[in-house]
Amino acid sequence: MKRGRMLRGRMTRGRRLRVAVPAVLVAALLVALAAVLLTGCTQERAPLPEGVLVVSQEQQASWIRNFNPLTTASAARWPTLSGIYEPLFIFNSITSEFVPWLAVGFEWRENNRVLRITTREGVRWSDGRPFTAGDVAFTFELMREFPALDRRGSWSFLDDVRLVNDNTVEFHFERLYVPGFGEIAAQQIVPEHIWKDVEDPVTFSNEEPVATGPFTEVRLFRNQVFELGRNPYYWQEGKPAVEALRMPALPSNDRANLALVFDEIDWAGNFVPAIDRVFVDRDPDAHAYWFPLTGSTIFLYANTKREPFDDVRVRKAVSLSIDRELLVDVALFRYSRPSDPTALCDAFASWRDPGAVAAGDWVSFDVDRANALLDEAGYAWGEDGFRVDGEGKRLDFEILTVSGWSDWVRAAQVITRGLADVGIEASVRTGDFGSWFQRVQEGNFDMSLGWSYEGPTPYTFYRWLMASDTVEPVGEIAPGNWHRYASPEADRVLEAFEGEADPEGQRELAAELQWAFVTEAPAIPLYPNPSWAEFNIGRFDGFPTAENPYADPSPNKFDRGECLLVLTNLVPRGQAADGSADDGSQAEEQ
Amino acid sequence: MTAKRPGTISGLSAWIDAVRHDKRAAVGAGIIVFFILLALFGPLLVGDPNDLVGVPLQPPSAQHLLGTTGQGQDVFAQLVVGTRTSLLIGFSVGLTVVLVGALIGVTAGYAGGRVDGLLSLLFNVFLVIPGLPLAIVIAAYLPSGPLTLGFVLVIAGWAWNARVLRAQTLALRNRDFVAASVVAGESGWRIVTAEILPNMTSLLVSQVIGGTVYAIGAQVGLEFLGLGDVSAVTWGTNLYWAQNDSALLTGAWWTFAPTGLCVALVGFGLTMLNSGFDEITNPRLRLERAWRAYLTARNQRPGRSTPVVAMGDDNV
Amino acid sequence: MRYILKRLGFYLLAGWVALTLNFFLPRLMPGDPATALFARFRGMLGPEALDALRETFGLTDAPLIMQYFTYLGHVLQGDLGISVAYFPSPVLDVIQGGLVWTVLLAGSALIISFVIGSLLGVAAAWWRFGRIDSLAPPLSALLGAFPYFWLAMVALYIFGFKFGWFPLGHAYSDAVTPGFNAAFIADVARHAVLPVGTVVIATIGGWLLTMRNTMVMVLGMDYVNLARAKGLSPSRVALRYAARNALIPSVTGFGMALGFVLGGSLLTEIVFSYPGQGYLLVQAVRSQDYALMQGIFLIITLAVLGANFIVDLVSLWLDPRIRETTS
Amino acid sequence: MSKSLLDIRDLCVDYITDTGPVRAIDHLDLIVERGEIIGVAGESGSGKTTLAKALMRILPAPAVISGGEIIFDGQDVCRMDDEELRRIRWREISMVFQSAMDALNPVISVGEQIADTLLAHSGGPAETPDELLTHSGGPAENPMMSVGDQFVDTMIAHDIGSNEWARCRAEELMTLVGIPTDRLDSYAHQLSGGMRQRVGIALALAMQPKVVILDEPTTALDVIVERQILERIRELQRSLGFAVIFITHDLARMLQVSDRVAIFYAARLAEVGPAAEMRTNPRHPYTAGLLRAFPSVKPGSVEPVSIKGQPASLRTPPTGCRFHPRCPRAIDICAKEQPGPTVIGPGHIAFCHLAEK
Repeated sequence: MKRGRMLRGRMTRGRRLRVAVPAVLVAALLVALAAVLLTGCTQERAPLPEGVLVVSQEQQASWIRNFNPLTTASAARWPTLSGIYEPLFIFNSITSEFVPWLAVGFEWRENNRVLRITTREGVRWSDGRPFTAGDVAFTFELMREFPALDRRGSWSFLDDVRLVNDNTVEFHFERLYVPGFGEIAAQQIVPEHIWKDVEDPVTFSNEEPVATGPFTEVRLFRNQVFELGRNPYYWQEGKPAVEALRMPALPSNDRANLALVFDEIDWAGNFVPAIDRVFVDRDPDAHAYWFPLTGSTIFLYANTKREPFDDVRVRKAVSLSIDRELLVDVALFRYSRPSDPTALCDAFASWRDPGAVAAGDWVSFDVDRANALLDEAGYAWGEDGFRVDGEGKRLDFEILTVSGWSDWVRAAQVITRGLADVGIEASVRTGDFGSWFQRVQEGNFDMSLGWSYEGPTPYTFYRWLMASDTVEPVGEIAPGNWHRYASPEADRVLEAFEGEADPEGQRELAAELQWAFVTEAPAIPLYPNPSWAEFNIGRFDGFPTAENPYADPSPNKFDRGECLLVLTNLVPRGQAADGSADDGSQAEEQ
Repeated sequence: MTAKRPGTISGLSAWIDAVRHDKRAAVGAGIIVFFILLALFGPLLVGDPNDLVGVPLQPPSAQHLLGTTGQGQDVFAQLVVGTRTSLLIGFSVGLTVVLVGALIGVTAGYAGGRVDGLLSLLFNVFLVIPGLPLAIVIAAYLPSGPLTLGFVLVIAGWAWNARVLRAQTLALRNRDFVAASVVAGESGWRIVTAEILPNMTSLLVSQVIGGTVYAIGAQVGLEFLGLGDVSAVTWGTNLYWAQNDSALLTGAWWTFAPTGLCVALVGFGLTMLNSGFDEITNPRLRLERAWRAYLTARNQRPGRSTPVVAMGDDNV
Repeated sequence: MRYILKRLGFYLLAGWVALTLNFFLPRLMPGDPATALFARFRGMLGPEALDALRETFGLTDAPLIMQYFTYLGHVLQGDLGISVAYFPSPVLDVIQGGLVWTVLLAGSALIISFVIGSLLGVAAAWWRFGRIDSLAPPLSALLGAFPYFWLAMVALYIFGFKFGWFPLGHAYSDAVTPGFNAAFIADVARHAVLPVGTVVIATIGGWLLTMRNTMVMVLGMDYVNLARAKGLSPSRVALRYAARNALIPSVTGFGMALGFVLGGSLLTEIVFSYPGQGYLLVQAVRSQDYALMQGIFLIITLAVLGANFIVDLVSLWLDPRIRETTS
Repeated sequence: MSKSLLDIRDLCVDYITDTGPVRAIDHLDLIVERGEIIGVAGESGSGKTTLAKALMRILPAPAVISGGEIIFDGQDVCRMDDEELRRIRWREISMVFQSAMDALNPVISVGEQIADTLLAHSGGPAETPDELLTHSGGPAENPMMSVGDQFVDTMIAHDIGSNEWARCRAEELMTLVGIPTDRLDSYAHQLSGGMRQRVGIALALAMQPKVVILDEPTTALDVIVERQILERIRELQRSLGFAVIFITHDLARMLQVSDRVAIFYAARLAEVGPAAEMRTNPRHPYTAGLLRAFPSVKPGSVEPVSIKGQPASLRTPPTGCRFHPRCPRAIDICAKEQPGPTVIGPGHIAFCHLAEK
């Protein structure tokens, strides 16, 4: 009987439990649903905090805390290079000038074999310790010891770095290489007193950065958002006016654009389709953009190791077949214009040689001349409306682009149409970035769209288009010069350039390079890429605009620290000390 | 010995029956036939779907029935051509999944013993490993293209069929007529092909349909992630491009709405076909249907207790 | 008890298979992940830098079998390697942040759709030929045929973009402080409505149909007849006798559906930029971050296996017959 | 108002199929008296189980009752709505299903299933405790005596309708059918076939109904268990006084147990009469055939002789007397005319053209 009672109790409890559990579950569900619906309908979007600049540059699903400015293995966090750490000089690609930053001056010595840099005095690290030339020397020594940190390959031309005194450091070059200044100038400097104790700087995640930049204090770090507060010891008096940087994790261009349109972002560097309608018209007082043509130049690269693109006439004919006006219309919503014959983007506007521009008549749209050139090159019309080569083989090629890069894909389609008019059959082949990159680097393609490499001077640009030493055999990885073109003429000029420190001399050599380019047509320029920049001028004042082009407006120009120019110039509306304060407060109230 | 045994589910003829007698099956079949015709002949009627025919992101108009994409292609042309590729991959994957499932499931069910143990373990393991992530990971390593897509879809999807077909084989194996063949000393291969498989025809067809639903859905998903060949025109890549070209931001609903509707319609049609077939072949469901019709005709509604109808003119 | 051990053994085995797949997949596939990995650094880095990185990523030329055991050893210690895209963070650190959101999204969607779908299925079968029964199955078949992510896109477009009723993405707004406070929970709930809602809509039909069909079958069983004959109240017959039994196949299916729903919710995460594993996985694929990719796959698989085990325990509780057959 | 407990008049039951209704019970008239055991016999498909379930109106789809009346205690079951049906089910009329394995919910313990039944009819069984005592107040050797005492205990200890009360009642019922009370927490699959059937009986008796339908309760059991169970039923019936409708295809067994016997053939009643008379004086050739097919198990009995031919199809029933294609004595009229009732003796009726002779 005892056993019976025990069982009895168990059964009763069981009964109640089984009734209770579903009931509670259902109730909880209903409550949750109701709560959710209520909150969903009543809660408005919270306004952004005043003075906090919300930036979207990196597209990430979630943030991982890493503020290592030297690591090469992956891109450093955007603010690591544009707000936390600072370089010696910042190259301003709008004015084509080096702005002294952590350094105040430089001097070439010993026939341009030694570069002496004078560092700024009064700069302090964010922990209050003084910044000295020793930190510069240390940073470069660290890069020598850990090649994985040498992102710009400085030690491929450097021989030694010597500390002269607390504000002077000397760079001894292994060979004559004046363009190396650009690489040294752009190097972000890390504090010796912190980094000397780091066991492995390659994998160091540097969660609490100590740096010289305007925003060094990690106020908040979640996988969805992080914030950087002001550096209490920032060397520029009274700056930055922006209280903090906030970085929301936005996984895609599309998502970032949505956030931008809904005023969740103050500064972005995205491609926005039909920007006037989609973005500006929604709130003309706050939404603004400026797309200066200072991105890299987009080329159609023809593989010069393959027939018929080894023939300059064919390359020029291809170029002449392209309706670049239509191309920028269809591919880029008219955000750009056709490239000029020198292929230089507007960052190098002051370097352009009018003679070369005039001579490069093949960078235009002229089907008749294209046909004439192809006839001359010996490619006769075949029966099916396409040209054939000497062996009777039809001219048909693939144009590679990256899937998802719709501007490129559209551009390639426009090119295909133009080529068909001159008797060349081309098909667009899209692939994912990895496979595309592999193919172009190995030279395993007929034609492909691609970007160019830019440095502070046209030297870098033309070197990666024409220099013999950048040509790798087909099948081996070439970082640039994917079309594998070698110009002895360009080699000569480039070598001279490497030894020329005088700006006037550089200008003359750059003109010679432009002449070499327009004569030999190593690659087919399409259009200069816009430097994407959208901003909320309702919340912040001081973004670069066409009217006030003091720097490149795009957050994408972070690699060489250019964003620092903008960040230190921004002023939250309502706090502005100058005359714009009135408009600012009005905008604030809206 | 190949004649069908009494009491087993009949094969293809039951499907025709289903379509003829069940409203749902008829609707489903109608939808599927429409899309198959569209896939076969549609591409001949529209232009090159990759052609840039106009200004990007135009809303639907007489000239472009469903507007233009973010690249200025005709959405309608893309939809029609995408139908062909998507259905082709869908049906062939659906078929392959069942073939693989049948090979493994029937072998396991028929062979029994250790073979069964091993194969069952294999598909049970595959059943609990999440399919889509597996497909994504495999697809990431392979060059993108329809073959890769088909391959990963089969890898991620065969196990369910194997499991069902193994159970069915086991059931059939214990039937008298199969047991008799075993006693008569017929070869295992013959028993499987002549006795077991023919008696599973309708189940196999139903599985192919189910497999196709799975294949189309998963294919669209993978392609949406950009894991297919994004230069091919399929439903999945259409959606991928729509997303890529900021369909949401620009309000270009016409670039993604029609494609999604088509995917859903095909899936719906196939499901209806399957459930209509189930209704017809499942004797229980069929009788209940007749019963309900009988009651409705006599102004009675099915209730909880055995209904009582007035003695009418229907004396037996 | 023996049943539990047996299932546990099975999941351990399945886990091992997943691990092994994870290890051999990249090595069996054409193309060398190591090469792909370094393709993007080449030209920027000298050979020394490359070698240094190679070591950092733990890529060696040891025999495959040795690598395999090293790999197993590492995984057992929770070391899934180093992410390339988030270098130098360990894969586990990268995954950790997102796991809770994926579990929240997929888990709550699954439970809600299971509960509602099953209840509707019970109702459809109980009021057979009634309004629910004639409308719900085709409707849910139609809704279930829509791709999850497409529904997500449409929902986002209409309710997020056009009407602005719901946020456009993320798991919670930046303005709230994560923690156990009402504001945060309400915010998370608000952000979860659309993603969870679309997954629920897409999956509810499956549960409905499964439950309805089993329920229809169970309603024909003698024990339901007996229950009816006993004069039990209709709700008691429906729930305690019919639904309780009809639930068993659904619960068994729950485990299997888990992997499926998880896959679908990964896509939904991408549309809503929900900070779970989904976008991370796609990003890993796009940036060819194989270590991260494998890590995510492994974690997802383990999560599904774990959930399946829980489901097994639940069905053990639901169905006393299982307890007997194996003991 | 009829004095009989159950008066079935002109009952017709149809199964609806794609090709039209199939009649499973064709114009049946049958009376069940209070406290009697009536056996219903016939081959499979003759409509026995259909009758059992039709009486409670629990025949599932695709069945319909297409005519007739089932007068139970003066009320027509066919005119009752769901709620009225729910009230008479189990309190007045209960049933032991053919296979207890299928009839018991596999996921609820048998104790809970019994308790469920008790709680469904709040207020407990129709009888008050006093009546209960008189019911069980049989001979001194009757095992029910102690059970009756327990009933009282239960009533005193717990409120009627409480979980505890239900539990105690369940234990009593288990004791009643001879199952140890600790099996209450068992599930159906944990019990032996005999025990399951006893649980079924316990369930059927839970509400002290006026009539219990036993639908082939012993088919799946071996002879010894079968005997035990039948004896138990007989005992209980005597002590509790309920009527029993005992359905089986085993005529010999039935004749041992029943007071009266009804023989079904192909949806129709063939012959009905007192058990003793049916054994000695079967007037329908089918009854005679059944008797030969299931001879008594007593020693010295003859070898069983089965009835030749297949049972009649209900879909296309034979014309006239449905048994005529198999009937050894069939004459011309048998194929043409349906035989009417022929009264043989008191309560003995046969439906056969030859019965009068």
